[in-house]
Amino acid sequence: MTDTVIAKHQLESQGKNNFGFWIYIMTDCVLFATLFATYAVLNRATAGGPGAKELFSLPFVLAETMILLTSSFTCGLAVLSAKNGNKKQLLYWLVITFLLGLAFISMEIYEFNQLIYEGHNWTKSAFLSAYFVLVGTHGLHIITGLTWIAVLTKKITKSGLTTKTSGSLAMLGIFWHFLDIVWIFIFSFVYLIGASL
Amino acid sequence: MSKNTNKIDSSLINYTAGFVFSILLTITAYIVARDGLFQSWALVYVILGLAVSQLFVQAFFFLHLGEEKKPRLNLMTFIFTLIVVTILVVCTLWIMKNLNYNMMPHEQDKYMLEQNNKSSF
Amino acid sequence: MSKKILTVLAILIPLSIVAGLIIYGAKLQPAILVPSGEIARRQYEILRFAFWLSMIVIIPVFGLLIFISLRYRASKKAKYTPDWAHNNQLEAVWWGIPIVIILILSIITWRTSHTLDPYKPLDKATRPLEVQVVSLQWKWLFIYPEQNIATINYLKIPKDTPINLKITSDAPMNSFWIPKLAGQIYTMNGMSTKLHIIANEYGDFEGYSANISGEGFADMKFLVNSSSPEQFESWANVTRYQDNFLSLDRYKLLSQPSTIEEPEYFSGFQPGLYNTIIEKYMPMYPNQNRSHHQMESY
Amino acid sequence: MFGRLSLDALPTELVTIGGALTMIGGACTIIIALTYFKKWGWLWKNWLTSQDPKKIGTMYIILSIVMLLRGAGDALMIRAQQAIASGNSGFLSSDTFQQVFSAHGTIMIFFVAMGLMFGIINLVLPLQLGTRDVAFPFLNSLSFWLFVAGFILINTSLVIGEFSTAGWLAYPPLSGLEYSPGVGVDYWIWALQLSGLGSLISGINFFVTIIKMRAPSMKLMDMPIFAWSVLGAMALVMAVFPILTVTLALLSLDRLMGMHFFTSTHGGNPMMYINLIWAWGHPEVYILVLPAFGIYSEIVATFSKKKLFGYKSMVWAIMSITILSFLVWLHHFFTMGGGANVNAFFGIMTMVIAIPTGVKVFNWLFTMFRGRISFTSPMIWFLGFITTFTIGGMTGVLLAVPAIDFQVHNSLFLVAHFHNMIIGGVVFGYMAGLTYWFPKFTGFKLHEGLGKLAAWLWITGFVTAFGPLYVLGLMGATRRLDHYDASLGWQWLFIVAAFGLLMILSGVATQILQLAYSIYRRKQLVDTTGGDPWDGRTLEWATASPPPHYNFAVIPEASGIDSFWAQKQSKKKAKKLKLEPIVMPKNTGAGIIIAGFSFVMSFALIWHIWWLAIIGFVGAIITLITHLTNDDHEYVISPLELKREEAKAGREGLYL
Repeated sequence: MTDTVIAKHQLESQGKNNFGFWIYIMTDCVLFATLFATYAVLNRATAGGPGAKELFSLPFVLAETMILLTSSFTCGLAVLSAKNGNKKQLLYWLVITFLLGLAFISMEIYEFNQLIYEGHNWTKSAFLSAYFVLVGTHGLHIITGLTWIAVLTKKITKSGLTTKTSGSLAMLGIFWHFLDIVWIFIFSFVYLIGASL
Repeated sequence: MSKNTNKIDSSLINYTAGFVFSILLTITAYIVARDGLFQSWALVYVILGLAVSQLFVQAFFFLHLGEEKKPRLNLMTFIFTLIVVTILVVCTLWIMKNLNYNMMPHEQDKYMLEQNNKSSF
Repeated sequence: MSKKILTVLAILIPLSIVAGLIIYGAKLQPAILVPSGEIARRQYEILRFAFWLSMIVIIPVFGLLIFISLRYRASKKAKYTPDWAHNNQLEAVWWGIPIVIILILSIITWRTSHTLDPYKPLDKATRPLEVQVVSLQWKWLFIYPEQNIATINYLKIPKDTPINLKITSDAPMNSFWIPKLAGQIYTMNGMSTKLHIIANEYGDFEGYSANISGEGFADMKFLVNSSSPEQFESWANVTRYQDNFLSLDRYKLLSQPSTIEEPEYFSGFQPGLYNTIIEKYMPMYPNQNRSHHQMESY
Repeated sequence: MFGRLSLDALPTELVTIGGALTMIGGACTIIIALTYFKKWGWLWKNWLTSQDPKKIGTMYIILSIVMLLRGAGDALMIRAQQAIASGNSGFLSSDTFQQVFSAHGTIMIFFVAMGLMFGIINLVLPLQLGTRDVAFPFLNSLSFWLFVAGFILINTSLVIGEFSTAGWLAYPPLSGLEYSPGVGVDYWIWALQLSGLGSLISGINFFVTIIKMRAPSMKLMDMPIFAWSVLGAMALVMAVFPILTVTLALLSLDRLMGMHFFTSTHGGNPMMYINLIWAWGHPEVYILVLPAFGIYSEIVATFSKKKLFGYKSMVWAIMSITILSFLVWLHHFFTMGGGANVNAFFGIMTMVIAIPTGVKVFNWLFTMFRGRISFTSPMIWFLGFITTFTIGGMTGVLLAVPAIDFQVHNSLFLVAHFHNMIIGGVVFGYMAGLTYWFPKFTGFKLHEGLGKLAAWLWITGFVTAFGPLYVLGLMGATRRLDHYDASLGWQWLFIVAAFGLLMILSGVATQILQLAYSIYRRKQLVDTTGGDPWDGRTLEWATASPPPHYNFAVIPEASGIDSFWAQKQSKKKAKKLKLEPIVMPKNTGAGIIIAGFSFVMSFALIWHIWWLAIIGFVGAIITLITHLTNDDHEYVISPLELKREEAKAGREGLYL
């Protein structure tokens, strides 16, 4: 009797959990807004060093953006197949989202290493500090998302689609789409406007 | 069961539409930036516009902000956050622009441009 | 001691303390309330006007508080309307009147922010005196470019002459403040802020640092002396004929953290010292990011 | 191996050694007492792993009072030093004095005011909304323990190393590596980062509780006004604490990894730090004052035996203050030279925010109009609030005019103004709240006579301490002076101020005496009405005192404003309620363990012990993931157990 009462309670509190997670996403918006404002103020302060125009290669970043956009799409498909109750398809799409996310983050780490190798590390100028922290924070969020996908996939393979796992999947979907939107703004402001102004 | 499947198909269509729209917006922004189709300020506003429109595309297609039933809490908190973010970013840029302008020693620049190769101690 | 005497005493004691402070405070002639410069005088007038304007709200609040507390305390059994909790006219009054007051104050704020902007030069007939100020760790360096002299913690100025101050810092952020003459302005390294003051009376005025800048912050005071233009010229000449030259090395020694007891006077200084100090914080390169044209950091 | 931690981190100054010894002495006595009475198991089971918001709220308040004592000690050192140091350097060195006022500011805002606020919200909000728990019990416990981690970090800075000397908001370049190479500023950053993160999580938690967890019949416009003020404050917390997290992270990256956000060279822009810290700073002070406004509305309505006047207008005032508080922050740096347009806009917006505050004051006065006012000690606090806060509001409007602010910025006039708002508004509000709700959570009232005496000492002490500061500010005295020239004639004003502070401290002593005496005489002071000592109007008074850990056996009917008052007035007999099984959260140690690991990480980062920092970080992440992945967080209480629990409070008659 007690676990039916708990199951009913968990189902009712799903709405509250989703709303709480959405509010968390809103606070993350403000966090990224502050980082964007800092980047916007400091992006001219290159202290004699190279600016955005010389450092970034647009085709490389376009590839990154496409990968993240596709992973956001496959994550949507995963959530859809969960609604459909098809566990195998769900796991298939989750793994693909994970791999795409991994590809994105490894490209980003490669780009960072390239910059540091050429001597443009974050101690050189305010612009570079702002760039590394803004894109780095987004990178950290992506890594958190990847760990979340990994943990969730293991759990779903072990205990299937329960109220807890489907709740966590819904939140993961919101989180991953949110990260894609933040990347769109990074892509537009840091790379596109930076490289063309 | 049938009602259920066409609901799934409709959101599948939603997702693919959102995906295609996003790709289109990203590509246009990319081309605008690579070929520099506008002057400095106009370019910023065009790319800003494309980014914000992609924000709304993703918000409605992927985050289902449009389909919420009454009272639309997610939408209201989203608008509240957008207001806070706009105030914060716009006012910060306005303040910092004024401050940096006032802090710039005007004669200082003329003087420095003449002494370009002067070594600072 | 009955309860009534206790309550009367309880109210009287804080009130008498406040009254005593107001009476003695006024008698002390506080610097801001007794200005000796035109800028400080106009700032004081706005202070006084805004104070009395806000009294329109403060006095009714205290009046109502005393009246209601006495009239409607439980023991008086006065008129009792437990559910009367809404009245549109009253709401209109205490939304409306403060809005009007704030409207008046806003107009004044808009106007005075522009007229008393520290960056606005004073439109006076006499030729302004140019002084460059550098805040160091726990002392003020004053440079007189035209008179080619410099001083530490001592600012001598001619009376009734507009002084154009250009201020920077070679130390943590500070604030340059002479209460008797004008409002304060921040001093920051690598940046140059402006302040325009004028002294309309003879005499000595205290100058303070209004922002903490490290251990010796409390000793960072300077003396402002306003004298007749002739006295100023003779003082400048006397200083110029001492052999105490402020070279770059002497300046480097000065910029080390230390406090100065007595003001110092220098007969001359390294040309362009003020700009060199600012340059220290701006790397030298052709495409100077803070270049002359409008800086677009979008 | 130990980074820059070494033996010379121990304090050398006499005063700091004294502080360190009292801190260690206090901690040791508690540890010895616990081991002697073999209470560790009880403490772990009932308090440290508890998910009950009432227990967490009590712990918040106890810690805030400890920090109030330390903050008041700092204040005493400041006043004593300034009273003596006329023409001499007083008994504190400049460096120690600067550490003392930096600690005073940080402690009073982050650990006393925020601590009391979250303590009272934890205790009162679920009861007022007619719910059993907050939205996310685990996050509630985690944010409390992050607050404790910050609390311990600030107190360790007394014993190991030093504290920041750059004031409570550490402006760069003074707080940068160049001018503050020591560990002081790092202690400040990490204490604030941990408790700031805790505040942000609590903000989200209470916001969702108010929106989603109210009793089903309670519409938003039926909520008690205290819940509205908490909603406004939590919306502000959610919107601005991320700014604090980012700004502190950027400053610590400048200091740890050599970045150039706020350095004066390499293109860094210290002005950006000041802009960001105040973009968080000003909404922060509204976060603190809004719940105090809510408490005043509850108290005035209850002790005037009248409905709150203009409920809708009060809600509008709270919401407009919430929105307007995002548009005012530049009044903290008018004097930086931002130019006339920027200064004028932000000055005018600062004045506009005075309008809704004025409206609230009139609404309180007209709640008292034609009521039956009984001047209990909460009402004395309220009278102190109205008189001091109105003066503070007036000086605030003066400070909002840029031309006036140029003269009095960073002077003691400004210091007196913000103490007026924080002591007059926030502290008096929370003291009144503590006295008002004390019987609800202990079952007995606090001694009224001592309460009134304490309130009077606070109010008169405040006037005597900060009246002279207004005068000194106008005379040209700037803040944070550790000594001044005798010729300026300031000394006797500083002496009067020191005397004022002694009155405040005697007020605090009277409150401690009141607490001890009331506990000693609790039999005589017991609340005989079974839960409603003040004839209250809102739902928290409908439960027993102290309320059971599940608050309401059956979620009450709560439609209409002051629903409990309406139920009391309506004479019809309440029908028997049917008991259902309820689900409550299990105790979990995850909160305290994660906070422990975060403390280890922060301490290691301060002292550059990199390997320990990694262990702390990884430990916190693993504990978080293991907690989130295991599923059994809840247990069920059957109707039978409910009936037995209710019988303990003699309320079993209400149920079938």
